[in-house]
Amino acid sequence: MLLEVSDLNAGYGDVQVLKSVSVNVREGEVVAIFGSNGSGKSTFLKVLAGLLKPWGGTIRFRGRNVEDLPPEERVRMGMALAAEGRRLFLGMSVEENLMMGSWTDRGRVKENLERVYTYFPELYEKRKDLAGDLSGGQQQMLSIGRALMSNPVLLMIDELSLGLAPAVVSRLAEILLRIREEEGISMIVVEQEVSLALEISDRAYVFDLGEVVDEGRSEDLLRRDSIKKTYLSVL
Amino acid sequence: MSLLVVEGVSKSFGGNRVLKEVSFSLKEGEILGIVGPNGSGKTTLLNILSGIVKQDKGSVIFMGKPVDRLRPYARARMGIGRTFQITRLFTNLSVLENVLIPLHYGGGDADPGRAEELLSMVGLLEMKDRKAGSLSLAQRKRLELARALSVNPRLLLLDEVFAGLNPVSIREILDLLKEIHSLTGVAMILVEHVLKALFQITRRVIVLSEGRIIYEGEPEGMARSEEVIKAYLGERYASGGK
Amino acid sequence: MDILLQLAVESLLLGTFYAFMSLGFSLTWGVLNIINLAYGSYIILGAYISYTLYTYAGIDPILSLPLSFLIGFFKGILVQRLLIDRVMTLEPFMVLILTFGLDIVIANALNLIFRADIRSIDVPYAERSFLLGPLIITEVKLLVFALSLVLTALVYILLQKTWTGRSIRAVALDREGARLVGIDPSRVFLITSGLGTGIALASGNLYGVLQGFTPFDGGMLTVKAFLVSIVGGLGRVESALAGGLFLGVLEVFTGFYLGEGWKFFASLIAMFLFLLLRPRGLMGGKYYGET
Amino acid sequence: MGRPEIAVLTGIVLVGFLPPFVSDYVERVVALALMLTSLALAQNILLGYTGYPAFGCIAFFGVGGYTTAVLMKELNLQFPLALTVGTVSSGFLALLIAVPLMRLKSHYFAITTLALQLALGELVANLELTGGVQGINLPIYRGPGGYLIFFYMLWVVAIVSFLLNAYIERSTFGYALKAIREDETAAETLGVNTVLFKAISFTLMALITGCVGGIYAYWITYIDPTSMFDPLLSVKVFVALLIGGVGTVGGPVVGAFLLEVLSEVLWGQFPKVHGLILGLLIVLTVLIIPKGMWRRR
Repeated sequence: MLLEVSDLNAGYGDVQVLKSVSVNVREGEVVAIFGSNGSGKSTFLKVLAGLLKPWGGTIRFRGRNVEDLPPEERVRMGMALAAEGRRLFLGMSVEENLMMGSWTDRGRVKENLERVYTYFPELYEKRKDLAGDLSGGQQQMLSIGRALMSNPVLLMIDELSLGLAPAVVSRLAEILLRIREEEGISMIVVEQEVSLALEISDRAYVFDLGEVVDEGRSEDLLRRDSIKKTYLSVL
Repeated sequence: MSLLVVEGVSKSFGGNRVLKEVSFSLKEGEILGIVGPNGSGKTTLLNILSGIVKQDKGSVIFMGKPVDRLRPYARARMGIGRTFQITRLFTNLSVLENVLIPLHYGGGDADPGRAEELLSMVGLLEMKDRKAGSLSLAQRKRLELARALSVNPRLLLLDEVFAGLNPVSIREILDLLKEIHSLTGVAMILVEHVLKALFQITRRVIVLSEGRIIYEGEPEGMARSEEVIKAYLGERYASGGK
Repeated sequence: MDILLQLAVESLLLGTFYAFMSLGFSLTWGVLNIINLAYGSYIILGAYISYTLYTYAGIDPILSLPLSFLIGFFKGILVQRLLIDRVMTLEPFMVLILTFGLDIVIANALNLIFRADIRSIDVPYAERSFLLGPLIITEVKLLVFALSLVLTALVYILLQKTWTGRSIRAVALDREGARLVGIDPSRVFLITSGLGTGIALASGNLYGVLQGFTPFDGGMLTVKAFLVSIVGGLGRVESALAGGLFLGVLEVFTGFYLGEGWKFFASLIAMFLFLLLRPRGLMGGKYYGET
Repeated sequence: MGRPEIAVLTGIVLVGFLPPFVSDYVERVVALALMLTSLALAQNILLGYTGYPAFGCIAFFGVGGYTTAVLMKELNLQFPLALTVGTVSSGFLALLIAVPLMRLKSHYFAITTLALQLALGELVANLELTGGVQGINLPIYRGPGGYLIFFYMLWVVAIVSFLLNAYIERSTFGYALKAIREDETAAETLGVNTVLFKAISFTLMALITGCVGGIYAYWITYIDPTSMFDPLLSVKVFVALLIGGVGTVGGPVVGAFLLEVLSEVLWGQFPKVHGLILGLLIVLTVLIIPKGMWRRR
């Protein structure tokens, strides 16, 4: 098992967002997490990346407990997050943003750049532009590209399709599938759009109000009516 | 006559169009739910109604008068009360003082009797001398509600009152809202993600997606609307999955 | 016409020095989001260090500039570790009070050692000047200009072309984003403080050969650094150059047309108006972290 | 008023009975402490109750002092009239700039007021009317009561400032300020005209500060730009507040007396290094008391 999260509790101030969440990711597996707004998906990734301290529970990554490690340490161990709001360095060029992604792998920045550019040729074309001048879709590519620059074992992507046009989303999905095929890295994809999430993942977890309410193989989940219910809450 | 008319309201933040030509109206005492995915512009709409944010285009008419040039405090005095997604209590002041301030400045009279009445309505009377910062989340939401009611509102804007609460608390707040509505007849606009709860208090829903109203009507129709399913579940799901 | 040209050249020479002098202030503000009121005293400290070395050991202030930088670098790290780290997360005006206290300490310590008399570093080339067409160029001013330009360029290269520089910019632009790629912001804070204080002390060497100084001139220099930083926008080297030139022109021209006494007043009024009307700088942009 | 507040008030009132029993030196120190008390209480209205740190509050001290002095010197106005005009001018200046100024938050606001203070200092240093850097010599007071009159004027201003703070602590007016301090947006949506109350709060601070400046100018009979627009005095106001407790009624009084007596002792004991020690004291205060500062009630 690559990542074992068990009994995770977390929140902001005294507001509990995650309630006893347990999630597993196997080597090479793509796991989708979806749920409506406020279900705790993004908070979950924040805790995984080390940006938010959990109240309780354990996170084991490659056999080592990481819940007390700072984010820098986790990046070094092979976890990378393409975060909500993308958190790009908007005043830096596209290439510099990518280079920063290799902070923990500075020796191989050239190879990493080449690799990422093959997945995202449009980033190569725009490499001299400021990240702030990119379109939403290109920024999302940059965010994923930057995360890939650290040669992660586990790539975490928050809100993959948020605010993007359908055509862009399709392209991103294709690229992710390709990355997975070529590099065999594991992924956690947090996504609102159910069909997209299920399409690119092996397994999925459904979050509702901070709890895991359903999990299973993506193909099976797609057929279940429970998803529609969770989303639209129509009785 | 309509209590509130929103006409063609648009708003951009730095080139990003958050609201596009939003129009709707609300009758006295009516309850309206506004739902939509993240970033669809719901909170911005509430901010425009309460005057915290100025729209670029369009107009807001409250009780027959355009309020576009009025600052939030003036709108509060006209009878627009609101709560916030993340509670914004005066945390270093007492529970009672949190209600006395809007009673005096928004409602016109800081009558301690009235304050206690409001606090007992939301079930916080025993806590009146405690610091607002020491309350639990559910209690904070109740206090915000009492505070919004202190301006003697004709219209109550509620931004995600149920968010972060457990099912029991959701139930309690829901009952409280119903009670408030039957006692005061105040009109309400609820921006909400917890749809189950929302549908128990209103039959009229507006769905916002990317700043546009894509659905208006009863909850049942919502689940059947192609547009809505697309907005929530994505293009592929709407056309029948894989 | 000749006068105007002369004034323009003086502005350019002085303004470039101001740009370099203010880089440290602008960087620490942009990256750490703190305003260091002791910054001017750091510059004065540099001036006294080079004064001492020149007077007692005969070391030219230009030669001792790297030493000033190093002393400043370690001092900056120390101050960050021991003092600023502890109050950075509190109300921002706590840092103002703290650094003001530091300013008083440094000024009074210098006053104890050197007394309040005006000191100057009388290098042999201090008074020389030459004619260039209709212009009179003072050699010292030209030298300080050239050095400021070179040092500013060095800082620029450091920020643009090295990993350390990139990490500084990354933290300034998005602290959380920086953590996501594995940068430890608290380390970057230390380096930035070191760099900023180093620049302050190093610029003190140049200030010392440019004009006389007393232990209590720090406040005035802090105001100048502040103005330079806010005119163009925080943290960027280009903006500091723009701000430095603005201050150069403002001082040279008010000094000439209204009298020396009005120079500082002009800077202060400009600072007041900028803050009141354009707190994000003339270009209105958000360059560095500024949250 | 709560018990500690009554105790502090009693303390200030009792201080008024000191002069017959103490030396001129002690009397002077107590008068300075009363002055710092008023300045701290004035700032407390703004920072403590409204949440805005006017780091350059001494700008208004200078305006009050200089206006009083110039009116007495140039127009031969009587002191009471000159002081009134000086006080009102400070308040008026504050009212004039309050709206644009108070759109700025935290350290931007703080630094802008400091820029104003230094700029005004430079302005009077350059004007002929204000005597330039040489400053102004005022006539020596020779009326009834001698120099004790200044002690009692400062005493009265301190008591008035204290009562004003106590009023703000309990009144609905104070509610508006505290609401702004706690959350400006929420205050607006609950009916508080934040722009108005911020301006009132700023103006009140300036009125008291200007009045104290006017009294001080006549008291020491000689003023110059450095002494009337001294940033160190601004910082002392803040340190007094930190020591005593921001946002409490009694705290600023205690803090001001402690700080003034302490710096006076330092001055006496270590005349050569008192500046250095004062600086260290400021640094230490910030390091030791940062959390204690918001303890209200």
